[in-house]
Amino acid sequence: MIGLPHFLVLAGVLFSIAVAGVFLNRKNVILLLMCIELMLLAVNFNFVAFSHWLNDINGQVFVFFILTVAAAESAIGLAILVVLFRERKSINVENLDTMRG
Amino acid sequence: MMQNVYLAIALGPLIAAVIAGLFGRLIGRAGAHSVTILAVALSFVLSAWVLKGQLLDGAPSYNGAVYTWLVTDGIQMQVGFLVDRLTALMMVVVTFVSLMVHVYTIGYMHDDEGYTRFFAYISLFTFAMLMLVMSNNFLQLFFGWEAVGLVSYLLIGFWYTRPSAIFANMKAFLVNRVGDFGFLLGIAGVVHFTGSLDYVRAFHFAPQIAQQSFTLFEGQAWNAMSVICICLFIGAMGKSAQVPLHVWLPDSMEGPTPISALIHAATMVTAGIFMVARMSPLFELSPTALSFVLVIGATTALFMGFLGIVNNDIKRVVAYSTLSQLGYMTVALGASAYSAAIFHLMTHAFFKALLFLGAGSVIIAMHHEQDMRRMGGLRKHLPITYWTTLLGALALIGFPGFSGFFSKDALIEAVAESHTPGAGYALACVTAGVFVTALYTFRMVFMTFHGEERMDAHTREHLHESPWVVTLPLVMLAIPSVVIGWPTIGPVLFHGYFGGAIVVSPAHDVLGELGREYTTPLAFTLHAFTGLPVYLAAAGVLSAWVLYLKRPELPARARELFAPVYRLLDNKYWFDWVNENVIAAGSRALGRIFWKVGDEMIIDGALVNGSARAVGWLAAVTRHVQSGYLYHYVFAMIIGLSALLAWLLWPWLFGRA
Amino acid sequence: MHSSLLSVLTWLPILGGVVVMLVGDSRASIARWLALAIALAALIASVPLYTGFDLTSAALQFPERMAWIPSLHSDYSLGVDGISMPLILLTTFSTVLVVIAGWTVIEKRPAQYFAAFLIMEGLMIGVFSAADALLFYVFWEAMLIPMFIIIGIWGGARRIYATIKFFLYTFLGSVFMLVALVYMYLKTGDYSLAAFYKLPLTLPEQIAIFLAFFAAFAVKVPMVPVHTWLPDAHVEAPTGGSVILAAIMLKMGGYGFLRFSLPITPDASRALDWLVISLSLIAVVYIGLVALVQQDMKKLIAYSSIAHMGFVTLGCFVGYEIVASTGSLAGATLGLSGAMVQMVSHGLVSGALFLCVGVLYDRLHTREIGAYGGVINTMPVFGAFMVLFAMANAGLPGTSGFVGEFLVILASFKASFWYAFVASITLILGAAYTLWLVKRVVFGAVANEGVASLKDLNGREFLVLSLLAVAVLALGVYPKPLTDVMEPTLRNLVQLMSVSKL
Amino acid sequence: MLTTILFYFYATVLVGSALGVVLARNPVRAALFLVLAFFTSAVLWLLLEAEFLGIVLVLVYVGAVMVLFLFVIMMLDINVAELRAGFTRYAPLGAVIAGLMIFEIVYVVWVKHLGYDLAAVGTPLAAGESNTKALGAVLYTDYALPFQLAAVVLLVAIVAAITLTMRRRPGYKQQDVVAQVATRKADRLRIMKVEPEKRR
Repeated sequence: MIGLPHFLVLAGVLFSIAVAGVFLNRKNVILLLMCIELMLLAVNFNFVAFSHWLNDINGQVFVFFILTVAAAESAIGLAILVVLFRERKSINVENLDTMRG
Repeated sequence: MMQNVYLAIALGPLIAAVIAGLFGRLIGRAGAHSVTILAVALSFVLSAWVLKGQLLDGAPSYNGAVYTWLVTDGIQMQVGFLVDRLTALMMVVVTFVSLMVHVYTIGYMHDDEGYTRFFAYISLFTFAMLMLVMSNNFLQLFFGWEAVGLVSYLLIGFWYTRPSAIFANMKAFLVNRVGDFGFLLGIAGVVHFTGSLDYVRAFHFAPQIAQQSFTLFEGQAWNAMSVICICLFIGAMGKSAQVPLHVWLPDSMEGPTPISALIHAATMVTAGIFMVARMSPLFELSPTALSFVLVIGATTALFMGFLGIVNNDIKRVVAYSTLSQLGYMTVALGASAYSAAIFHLMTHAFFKALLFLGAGSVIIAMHHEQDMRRMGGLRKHLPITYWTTLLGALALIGFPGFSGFFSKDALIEAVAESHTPGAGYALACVTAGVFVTALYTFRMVFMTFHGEERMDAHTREHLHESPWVVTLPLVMLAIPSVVIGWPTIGPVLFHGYFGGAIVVSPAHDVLGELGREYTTPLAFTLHAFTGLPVYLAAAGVLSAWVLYLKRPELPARARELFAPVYRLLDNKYWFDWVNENVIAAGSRALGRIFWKVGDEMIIDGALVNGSARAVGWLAAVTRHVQSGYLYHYVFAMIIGLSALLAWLLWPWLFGRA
Repeated sequence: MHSSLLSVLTWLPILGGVVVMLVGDSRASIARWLALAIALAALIASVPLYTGFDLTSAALQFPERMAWIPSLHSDYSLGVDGISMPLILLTTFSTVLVVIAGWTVIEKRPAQYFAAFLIMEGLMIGVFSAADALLFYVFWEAMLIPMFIIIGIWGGARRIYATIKFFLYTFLGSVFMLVALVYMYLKTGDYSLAAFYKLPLTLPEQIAIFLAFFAAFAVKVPMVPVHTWLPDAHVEAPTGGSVILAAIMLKMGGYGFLRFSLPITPDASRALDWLVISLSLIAVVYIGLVALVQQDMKKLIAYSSIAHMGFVTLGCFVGYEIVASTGSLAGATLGLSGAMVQMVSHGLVSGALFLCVGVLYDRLHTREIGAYGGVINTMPVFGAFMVLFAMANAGLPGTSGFVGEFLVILASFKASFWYAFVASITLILGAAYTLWLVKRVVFGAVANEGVASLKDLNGREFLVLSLLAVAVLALGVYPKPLTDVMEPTLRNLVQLMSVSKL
Repeated sequence: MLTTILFYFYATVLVGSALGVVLARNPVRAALFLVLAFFTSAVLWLLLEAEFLGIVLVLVYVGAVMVLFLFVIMMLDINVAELRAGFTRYAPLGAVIAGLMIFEIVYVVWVKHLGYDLAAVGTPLAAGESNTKALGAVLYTDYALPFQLAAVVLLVAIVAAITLTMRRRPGYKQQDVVAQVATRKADRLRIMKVEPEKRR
C-alpha cells in the first residue's frame, strides 16, 4: 500500500536530482532556473502529500501560493536572462565575473 | 646653639661651593679659592673646637633633627645631626685634610682653566662628607654616601676631554652604585624591623632584630641581623674599595692628584670604615657578619699589597697601598677592634695624604710624568718633597715611634687576640702584609728618589722644588704623620675615648685585653720589638734596597722566574678583564638580545605587527571567496543548506530515536 | 563648599585652545602669546587647588555635581583628592614649560600645535578630576586625540606608524575598561565612583573587572609586555609632545590603578598582585638592560621611563604582599606614597631629559648618540643641566628621582627581600645606562664639527630647564609638602584596599 | 492495488524525466523533459485527490512557465557546446551532496517513520467532497489577504519583466501619438515671400 513515506521519498529524490542538476550544468542559467522549478515541484509534492494524509486543506493552499511565486520568479529570471544576453551576447556564467571581489 | 654650629660646619663648604661653582667667572680664580678655603678653614676650626669640647670639657654628644624630610605611614624621615666623639674626630680629620688639599690645589691646579670649578667640587665634597659623618639617621647617611659618590664622579672626570678619565669616573660611580645597592637593602632591612630610620631606635631594637630570621631560600633561616649587617658592609665594600668592588680605586687616579689625596686616601674611602664603626652595635650582634668583614679585609690587605709591587705608575702604587691599608682597617673592624680601625684611619689619613701630595709634587716637577721607571735620583733636586715623603713612607710601613707603627701594631695585636672565625687567616694576611707594604713602599722611594737619574735631559734641567703652596701642606701633613700616634694611642685605644659611640660586646673586646697590659706608648714600642711585624718591616725595606739599588737587574730575572705569578699580578687578578668582558659586555649582549628578540621580534613583530599582518592575510583569503562566478555562490548556498540539514537531523539519525 | 574651580581648570584650556586655533597660523606670534597666557592662567588657577587643599580629609575636595545624562544616571561630577591634585599641578606646570619650549621650534602650523596642547591639558585635568566613571571615560578617550594629532603632524619620519600604533594600543586597552564600567553601571544603577567603591562583587566578577581595568591601565603605564608603543611614540613625537607624553600621560595608568583597580576590586587585586609585581620587576631589569643598548637618545629615555614606571606599579600592589608576609598593613601606605612621588618626580625628570634632547635636536636635528660627543665643551651650561637631570634619572639622593624609589624599595623589602633585591637593581642599571648616555654625549673631547658649532642654551631654554631643575631639587631636598597632601588619601585607600568586598 | 502500480509507474517516469532535465544535452530537450515531469506529478496529485491543484499545476507551469522557457531558449542562440564544457567537473561534488540528501530523507522518512506512527492510511475524501470546493472555501475566507498578496506579487513580476526587457529597437519607427497631437501650426506651416520671375 502506498503510504506517506513513499511520496516523501519520491519528493526527496526529486529534490536531490534538482540539486545535482544545479551542480552539473552550473554554467547554463536557464537550466539552473529549470532545476529551481523542479525543486519547487518537489516541495509542492510534499505539501500535497502531507495535506492529503493529515487531511488539512491548508497544505494545499500553500501549494497554490508557491505556484504563484514560482511563476513570478521564473518570469523575472528569464527577463534578466534576456537583458543579460542583449548586453553580453552570451549567458555563459564563466565570463560574468565582473562582481569579483 | 650647638645646632647652628653644626649647621655652619656642614653648610659652610656647601655655600662656598655654590658661590665658586655658579659665580666662578664673576669672582675670578682668587675669589673662588679664597671663598672655599675660608669656608673649609672655618669648618675645621669649629670642628676642632667641637672636638676639644667633647674631649676635654666633656660636652655631651648631640643628637637633634634639623628638619623633617618626609612623613609617611608613621615613619618620620628627618635630616639631623648626631655629634659624639667618633663624629668629632672624623670631622676634624675630614676638614683638616680637605683644608690641606685646598691649599695644595692652588699650586697644583695653577694653570688649569677649570680652576674655579675644581674648588667648587672639592668644597662640595667636604660638605657631602660632613653630612655623611654627622648624620643621625640612615637616610641622611645614604644621602651623604651617594653625594660623595657623585662628587668623586665629577672629580675623577674633571679633565673630561680625556677618554680614560671619563671611563674611570663612570666605572667608579657604577662600582659605588653596586655597593650602594647592598647598602640600600641593609637600610630597608633596618626600616623593616625597627620602623624608623634613626640610629638611636635601630640600636635600641638591635637585640630584638638579632632574634628574628629571614627565609631567603626555602628551608634556610638566615639571622636577620647578619643579613642586614652583610648588606650594610657591601655598601662599605663599595665605598672603601674592598676586594670585589676595589676595581675603581686604581682607575680613580685619572683624576687630579689633590683629589686622589683628598678623596681616595683620606676621606671618602674611609666612609665605609666609619659607617661600620658607627654601626658597631648592630655588627656586634652578628658574628657571621664580623667574620665576613674579617675575611674580606684580610684578602684585600694582602692581595692588593702584592699589586703594589709590580705597578710602575707612582700614583697607582700609592693607590694600591691605600687599598691594602683599607684592608687593614676592615680587618680591625672584623676583629671588633673598632677604635683601632678608627685610630688607623686617622693616622692613615695623614701619612697617605702626605704620600699622595708628595707624589703629586714629584709629578709637577717631572711635568706630569708618572712612570717611576723614568725617574730616579730626585733626592738632590726635590729635598723637601724627599724628606716629607720619606717620613710618610716610614709612618706607612710602621717604623717604631711613628704614627703608622702605633695604629698598625695595635691593630695586628688586636687581631691576634680576636677569636672570631677567620681571625687566624686574617692574622696571617696582616703580618705577611707588613713585609709586602714595606717592600712596595721603599721600592717606590728608592726608584723615584735614589738610584741613577733615568729621566731625559730636558726634564732634568727644569727639575726644581715645588712652590711653598705645595711644600707647606707636605710639611704640615708630615708633622702629624710622625707625631700624632704617640699622644693619642693611650686615650683613643685603651681608655674608652669613643665612649658610647662604639659598642663592643664583652666576648669580642680584644682591645680591652690589650689595654690591660698596655702602660705607656714607650712601653708599647719596646714591647713591639719582641713581636714579628717590626722585623718583617725591616726585612721588607732591606729587600727593597737590595732589589732596586744594589742589584737592579734582579727584579727582571725574578720576573722571568715567576712569570705566571707576575702575569697574574700584572693583570690585577683579571678583575678588570672580568668586569669589562663578562659583566659589562654580558649585560650589553643581554640587553641587545632583550631588545632585538624580546621587543622587536616577539612583542613588536609577532604580537603587534604580526596581528596586523594576520588580519591582512585573512582578508586576502576571504577575498577569494567572492570569486564572481554565480555557481560558486549557488554551491555555497546548497552546501550550507545540506550541512544545516545534516546538523538538524543528527539527533534524529543517530540519536535516541 | 561648592566651587567651580575644577570646571574652570578643565574648560579654560580647552576653550583657550579653540581660540588659539581660530587665531590661526597667519598671526602666529599672537597665537603664541595667547597660548602662553592661557597656559599661565591655568597654572595660576591651579595654585588655589594646593593652597585651599584640606590636608586632613581624604574625601573628594572642590566637589562639583551637575546633571549630565540623567537617563544614564551619569552626572558631570568633579572632585579632586590627594592622588589627583599633585598630578593636576604637574599637568599645568608641564604645559607652561612645553609652550615656552616649543616657542620658535615649531614652524609648521604653530597655532594648531599650541591649541592641541592646551586642549590636551584641559582633557587631562578632566581625567584627573572626574569623579564619575562615564565622564572619566569620555575624557580618557578624548585625551588621545590631541596627542594622536601632535605625533601625527609634527612628528618625525615614521610618525604615522608610531601614532597609529599609539592610538590603537591605548584604545584597545580602554575599550575593555568601558565594558567593565558598563557592567558595573548595570549592577549599581549609576556611574558615580562612590557607588562603584561600595558595590559588592563576587570574586570572578572582580577578577574580570580587574583584568579589564588592567588591560586599559597596563598599556598606559606602560607595563612590560604592552610597552613597545612608547619608544616609537617618543622617538617620533616632537619635543613638546614627548614631554607631555612622558610627564602626564604615563601617569594616567598609575592614577587609574589607584583610583579604580585597587578600591573597586580589592580581592581581585590581592589575587592578581603577583602578576603586576612580577611584571613590574621584569620591567625594572628587562627594560633596564634594553635601555642600556639603545643608540637613539629618546628611545633610551623612553625605556628608562618604562623602568621607572615599573616602580609605580610595584609600589601600588606591594601592599598585599606586605600583609601576606608581615600580617600588618604598615608599609602599604609607604609603597603607595612612594608610587605617587615616583610619578610626580618621573614627570619632572623625564620631561626635563626630553627637553634636553629637544635642545640638542633643534641644533643638530639628530637624536643618535653617536652623532654627539663632548657637548660640554661648547655648551657648558647645558652640560651641567644634562648631568643634573641624568643624576636625577639615576635616582641620586637630593634629587626627586631618589625619593620615590627609596620609599618603594623600603616597602617592597617589607613584602619580601627578593622584591627589594630586584627592585634596587635599578640603582645599578639606572646609573649604567644614564651615565653611559652622559659619557658618550656630554663628556669627552669635541667629537665632530657639528658639536663644535653648537651654541649654548638661549634664554628660553635656560628658563625652562632652570625651572625644572629647581623643581627636581626642591622635591628631592624637601618632599614633605607633596607627601603630606597625599597621606590622608593614601591611608584611606589602604583601608579600601584591605576591606574585602566579596 | 491499482494505485500502487500507478504510483510506481508514474514515480519512475517522474524520476526519469527529472534526470532527463538534468542530463539533457540540449536545453530544449531539458525543457520538454520538465514538461513531462509536470504532467506526471499532476497525475500523482490526482492520486492524492488533489485534482484541482493538479490541473492548476499543468495550466500554470506547463502552460505558462514552460512556454516562457522554450520561448527564451529559442530566442537566445545559446551555443550549447560552450555551456556544456567542464560539465562533469563538479559532478562528483554534486553526486555526493545529492546522495547525502537522499540518504537523510530516506532514512528519516522511511526508517524512522518521521518519529510518529503512519500506519493510518490516508483517509479518502468523503464521496461528495471535491478538492476544488474545499480549496475555494478556505481560500477566500482564511487566506483572503495572502491571496491578494499573491496577486500583487504577480503584478510586480509582470511590470518587472516588461520594464527589464522592453526597449526601443534601433531603427524602429513608431507612432508617437502625443507628439503628433502637440504640434502647432507654426511647426508645420511657413509663409514665404517669393519675388516674381522676370519675363525673359
